[in-house]
Amino acid sequence: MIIGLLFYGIILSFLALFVRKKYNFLRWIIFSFYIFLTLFLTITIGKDSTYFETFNLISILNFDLSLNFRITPLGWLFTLFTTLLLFLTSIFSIVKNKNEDAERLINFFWFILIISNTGLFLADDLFTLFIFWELIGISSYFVISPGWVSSFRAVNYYFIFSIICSFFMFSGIMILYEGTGTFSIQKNVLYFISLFENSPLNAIFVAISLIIGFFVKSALFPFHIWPAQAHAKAPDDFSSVLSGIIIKYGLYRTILFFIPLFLFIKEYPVNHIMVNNIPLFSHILAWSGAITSIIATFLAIESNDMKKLAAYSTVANMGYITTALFSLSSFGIAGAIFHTINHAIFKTAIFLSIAAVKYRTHETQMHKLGGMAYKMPVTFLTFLLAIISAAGIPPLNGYVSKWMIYQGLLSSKFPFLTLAIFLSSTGAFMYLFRALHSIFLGQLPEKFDNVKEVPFLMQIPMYILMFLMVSIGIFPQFVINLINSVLTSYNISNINIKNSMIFSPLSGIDSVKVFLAFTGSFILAFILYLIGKPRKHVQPLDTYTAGQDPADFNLTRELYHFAYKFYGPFEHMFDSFRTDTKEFYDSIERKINEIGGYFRDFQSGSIRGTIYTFMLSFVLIIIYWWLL
Amino acid sequence: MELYSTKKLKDEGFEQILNFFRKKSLWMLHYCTGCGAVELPPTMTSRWDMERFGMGPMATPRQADLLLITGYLSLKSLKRVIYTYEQMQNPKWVIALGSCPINGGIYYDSYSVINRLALYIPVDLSIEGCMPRPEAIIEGFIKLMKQIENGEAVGYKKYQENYKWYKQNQDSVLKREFPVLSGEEK
Amino acid sequence: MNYNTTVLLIIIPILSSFLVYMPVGLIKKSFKIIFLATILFNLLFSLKIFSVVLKYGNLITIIGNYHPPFGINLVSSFFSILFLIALYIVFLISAIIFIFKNDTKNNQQKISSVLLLYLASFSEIILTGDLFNLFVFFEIFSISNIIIISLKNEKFSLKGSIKYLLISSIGSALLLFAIGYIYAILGTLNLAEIALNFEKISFFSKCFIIFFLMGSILSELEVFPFNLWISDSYAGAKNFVNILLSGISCVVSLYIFIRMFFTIFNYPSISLYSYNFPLDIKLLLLTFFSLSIIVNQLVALTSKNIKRILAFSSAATISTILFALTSGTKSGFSSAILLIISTIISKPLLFLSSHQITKGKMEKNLDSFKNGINRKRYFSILFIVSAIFFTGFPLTPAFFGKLMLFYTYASKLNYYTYFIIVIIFSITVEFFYYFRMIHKLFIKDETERENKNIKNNLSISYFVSGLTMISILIIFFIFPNIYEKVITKMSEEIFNQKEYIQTILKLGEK
Amino acid sequence: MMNNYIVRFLIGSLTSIILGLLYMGIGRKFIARIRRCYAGPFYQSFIDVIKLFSKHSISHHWIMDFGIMMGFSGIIATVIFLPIGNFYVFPDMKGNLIIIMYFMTIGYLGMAMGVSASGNPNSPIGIGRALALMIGYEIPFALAVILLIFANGSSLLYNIIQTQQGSIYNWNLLKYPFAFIGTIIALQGMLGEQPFDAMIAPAEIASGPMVELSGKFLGFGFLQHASQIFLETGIITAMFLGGGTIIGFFTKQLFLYLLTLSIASVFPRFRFEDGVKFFWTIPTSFVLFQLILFLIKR
Repeated sequence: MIIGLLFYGIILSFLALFVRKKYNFLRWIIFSFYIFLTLFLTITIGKDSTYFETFNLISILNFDLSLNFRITPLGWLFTLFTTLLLFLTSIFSIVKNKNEDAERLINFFWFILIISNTGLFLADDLFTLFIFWELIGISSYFVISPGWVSSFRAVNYYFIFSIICSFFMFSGIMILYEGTGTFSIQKNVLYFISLFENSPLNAIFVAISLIIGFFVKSALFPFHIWPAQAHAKAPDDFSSVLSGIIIKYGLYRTILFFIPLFLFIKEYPVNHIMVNNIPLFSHILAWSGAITSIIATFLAIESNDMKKLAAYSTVANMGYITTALFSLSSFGIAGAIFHTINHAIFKTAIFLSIAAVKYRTHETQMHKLGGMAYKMPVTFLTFLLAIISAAGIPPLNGYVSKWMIYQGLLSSKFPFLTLAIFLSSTGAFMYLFRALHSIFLGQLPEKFDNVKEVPFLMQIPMYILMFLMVSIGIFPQFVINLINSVLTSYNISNINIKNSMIFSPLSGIDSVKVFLAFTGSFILAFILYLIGKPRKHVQPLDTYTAGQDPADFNLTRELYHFAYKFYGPFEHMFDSFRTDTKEFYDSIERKINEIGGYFRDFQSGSIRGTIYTFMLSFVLIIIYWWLL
Repeated sequence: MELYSTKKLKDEGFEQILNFFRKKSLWMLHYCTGCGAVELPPTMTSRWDMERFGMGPMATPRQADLLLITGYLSLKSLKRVIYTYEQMQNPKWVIALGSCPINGGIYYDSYSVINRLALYIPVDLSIEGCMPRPEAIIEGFIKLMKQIENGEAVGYKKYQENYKWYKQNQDSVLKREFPVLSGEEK
Repeated sequence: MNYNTTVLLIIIPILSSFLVYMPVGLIKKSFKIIFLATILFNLLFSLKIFSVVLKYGNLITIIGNYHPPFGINLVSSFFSILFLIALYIVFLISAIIFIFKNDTKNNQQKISSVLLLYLASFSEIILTGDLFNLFVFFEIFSISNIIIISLKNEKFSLKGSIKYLLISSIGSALLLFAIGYIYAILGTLNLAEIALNFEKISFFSKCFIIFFLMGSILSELEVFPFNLWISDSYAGAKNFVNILLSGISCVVSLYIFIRMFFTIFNYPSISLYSYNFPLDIKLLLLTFFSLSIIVNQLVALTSKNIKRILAFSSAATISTILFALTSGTKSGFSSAILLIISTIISKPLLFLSSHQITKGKMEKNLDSFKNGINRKRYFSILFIVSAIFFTGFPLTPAFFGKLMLFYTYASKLNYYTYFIIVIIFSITVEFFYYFRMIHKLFIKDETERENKNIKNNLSISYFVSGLTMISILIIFFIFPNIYEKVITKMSEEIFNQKEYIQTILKLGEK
Repeated sequence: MMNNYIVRFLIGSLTSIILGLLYMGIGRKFIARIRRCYAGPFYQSFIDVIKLFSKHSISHHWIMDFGIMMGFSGIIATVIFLPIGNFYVFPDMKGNLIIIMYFMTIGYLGMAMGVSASGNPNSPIGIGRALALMIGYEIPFALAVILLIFANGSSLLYNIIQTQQGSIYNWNLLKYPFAFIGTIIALQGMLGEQPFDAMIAPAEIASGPMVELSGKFLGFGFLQHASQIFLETGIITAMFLGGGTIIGFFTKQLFLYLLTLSIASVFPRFRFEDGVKFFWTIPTSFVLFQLILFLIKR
């Protein structure tokens, strides 16, 4: 049935390609209908992991290659929330792409991306996993820059990184295949664990080949620059998919492989170096997550483009998730998975509201915007709720997962990791408020006076996302039960939860009571507000300017909006140790071009030159044989 | 029976009670216009300490109740004073120090100083002395507090009721009929 | 079992190439028909031979009743006949393009005779069982190559063809030298005979023979130090010549390499050992070919001219095929065959479609690809599909080739596995510049004013040939099990040298 | 069950407001005494608040009203989670430290949003400074919180108080003196007192965030600051001074507040990035030193 779904998707994608430009909303309706179909099927299939399906392709020599799928609790959970968010973004993009120039191309490759998304999560063997992994790499290349010169350079970083990591993974798979003889994930994972005993060299090679993929795809420390490039330049609605979903693939694969491995080592630490009873390697990974989150937070504080800011905040959140995941406590892993879901939800909300603002104002520089809240209330509310849950403030959903991450880290005694996470989450509050202020509050520039709210169809996903954020924030037990089923599949101890009251070794929270406390105090504040005398509305420019009437020194509302170097002095603190990793990668690229250029000129040399080289190289081979 | 009509009660009934609190915490806008400003620091600090009466300097007109015009007022600063006065919130009061705001004082015949402040903004109390000493200023504050308590200091209501008259006076002084520099359109 | 009529495959083309050249009136008008007739004959006849081979296994053609160890005889085994059929199809397509492209009126007659010679030479090379016969037709093959390249008589094509002339002459000199040496030692020129007692000769002469034989073919195989002629000849050659060059010349030289290494030297179990000069031939070849892969990919990355990019990318793929062959295992061999199949079916289409896309433009560099999707929609779709097929989109032959390649080198962790890094580098660079070209197609070129006067007359020949090639591609994509049985059969045949010698020589004694 | 929650909720919030204003009044008299003058009666801030609620006020947008209300309610919601002496509102969540630290940010976010909707550039400058300072003083405070959570294995303030009962010797103040010093300096930043009041600098940015707050909005600002004083001093008394009975708890709170005021009245103002540098070096090293001592000992 999954194969049918994927096949049907391919047919639909070609069908959508032939819809004429005039009715392009029809194309996008087919698109969102298909995602709805996948969503509907994932819900109806449910979590019975006995569902197995295969579709054999070819058997050369002793390879019998076939696409086979199985519903694992983890895969099912990831498919559910990714398809739900893709469905919401697709509703948003029906209207947005009405007069987008290359939208026929975006639609086609986005279709393939969705097919490979479901395929990747439900894949049962490494061969299918790799096929869909490479399909995602190729199709996201064309969606990020569908023939736009501006985003061409940006997409190169992403594309080269993902190709390198997918082929390193390929070599890792081959070594595992040599050992087990089949591609199925369960057998290979067990073999991978046993590999550390009998042939450590192989094991390390496979581990490295998988880890590179994880580092690249979830933008950890050395590779933390590509999201800022790719998300900032991608088409707006796709950047919400990019940072909500596509950045999670590396994480999914690592959970498959490394969590069972590290848990096994944790139980039987035969000859492994253990640092406060977790393997050293997972400790290093946890620290790489922490470092990434700190760096990404400080980069986000400095960025002035709103999409870059959101991209860096995604990198920071991926940092939290990695740290929590590799602290290997049950709360840590559950918190990491829950935070992946929450992060996907509120990040999609942030990016959709940014896309709405860009749809109306065609401007991404924050200091040129301002005062959008007065004109676009619904977008403002989504952005506000998304900011509150991104900063981890209680009534909404970001808080519950952050709280679980803290319980996980603190209960397994990681003082400095908790401090690093705390530093970056406070920093998160800084740049999130900067975005809220410079885009939505402050002064509305004159040129945006006639900005209207986005059409209703674009508001539907915003309402649903708001509802999701609030409901998961207040009643997290539904999502936690799903996560518990994932934990049992990796036989980690479950989180004991009694209808919205989560108990952890350190303390318990009841998010319903937290919400009640907040509403109660809000009612108290409202009563106090009514006691005071009624207030009077005033023009935006009627503010205290030390007695000088703004109109006198022709002060426009745009000049009056403070947003350009919001944390200027704060940024100067880090001037001494500011390294530009983007510069590093550009220098590598220049070096390669230089060498290539040298050989190219060498090729088109004179005729006499060719003969000399021919003879010389022939002699060289013989000398080389002599030395060998 | 009108005592129990809530609207009346709300207007007058509470006002007496609230006036008591307004009296006890008068916040002064720290806006020095003339030569009298130098008298204010001693009244604020430990020698005469006006904080005993719950009075303190406030940075913005939004937060302040009391506007002090300390000395002569030139046309340019009159424009700023009016703009600041309108930014302050009711109930608000104005105290004029020295003789210049009353009749122009020694600058009565200067081209740039206004002779009578009361024409432009309602003055609740003016304190005598070519820059009154801190004791006189505090004496003035206490007098103002008494007026507030028994509801006489209603300058802000006068300003609201015959705003047209005030506006006309202000325009007569501030609005420029003929362009000052030739060629500059009005 | 002997089957004497295969020699017709060679004689007919030679005969018709002289016939076509006659300045007689009748032929002047109908030379096209003769030209196409011979090609069709060859194709159909080779299909018939293929059916016979399937029934009886290897077929030997005795010429002049001189039994195998003496005289010239043709061996048509399963492996060689299939190669021949594939090359005939590519040749037919490029011939259709050549014939129905009606611009060079006058010397079409002369060119078709050269092409027929070209056809005869490469069919003989593939079928021959005799070393000297191989040398003779290898000479004819490179000469006809040179003539085709220099057709456009522009600066680049002349320069390229002269370079190619010089290099291939040195190469054939080396080959002649090696043949003389072998004849001196072994006294025979028959491939099977040489293979039989190649083990017995001394270590030094073995190395001598290997180096000189390899030296001659390397320039054809476009391995780095020897492929300096590519950049000018590909850039200067006509479009259908490029198809021929990329489709047939590389594959023929690959065939010679395989035939030599696997049947004559019996490569995997070659025993090259002596006390003071231990020669690990595998490591030597691996380092050599990986260097050539890296350099070819880098030059392809940095060059601007479309034809040059495609030329160097095909050079890099051939070095990857050689890289796979040197592993000497069955899976390495099957990955090489898969990559050869993907080169044969997608490379000609790449050249054809890129030529059509950049038809209107003056210089043929990357920017001329701009806005391709709107100008030439049909050919840009062809280009995209063939590029994706060539770089290894999942479930395409190239993808399975790469899969087997990784399996051969990555499965057992010995010091050969570090060469995998080279492969990953080459795949990344290849993906990069192919996708850069595809991306250029979609870029909207505002500057280009819509001049309506370019008559994009969609010449039927290009349309038809493009259609045939794309349909072959699609068939290979949808039914992967076509080449499944082929590969297994081929690898069995290549890997048992005994059976090859048995069929030829035993026939001789009986 | 529901109504005793409401009753406890009202008790908790009203005590925090009233006592907060009381501490402010006493604080003002204390500073006046330092400056050798007699500030108004101790109930002066009650009068100020009532006067403010009696004045008319202006607002630029409904977001400004919503923001100010949200700010105030955030702080009140946090106080509910603070165990005052042995009184607590929710039986099963007696002062969860991590909830308190995150709920405080609602107060900041609400005030910041309301104030930045006012359109006056001074207020976002003030808020920017406040947030930058926040990242400064959160580090030593978080370190102290981590230390205490490690020390008594539970992040509930109630349990931390239980461990400090009995004589004065087992107060955390004496067990972890350096952590206490670091937290006191962090408290200085949390309350926005003199060395770190770059955000309300009246001379530079016209009282920063409060520039456009008139009438009842300024009243909300006052109440928020009052309950913030009550909250922060309450947390630190619970953490270090073993919050004893109700009266003992209030006296310790007052003592802490007066301690910060005495520091405040003698110090000029830090530039806010120097403030952040200061926070990241001196108090953090104190608490870090204590943490390392604790880790070595354990």
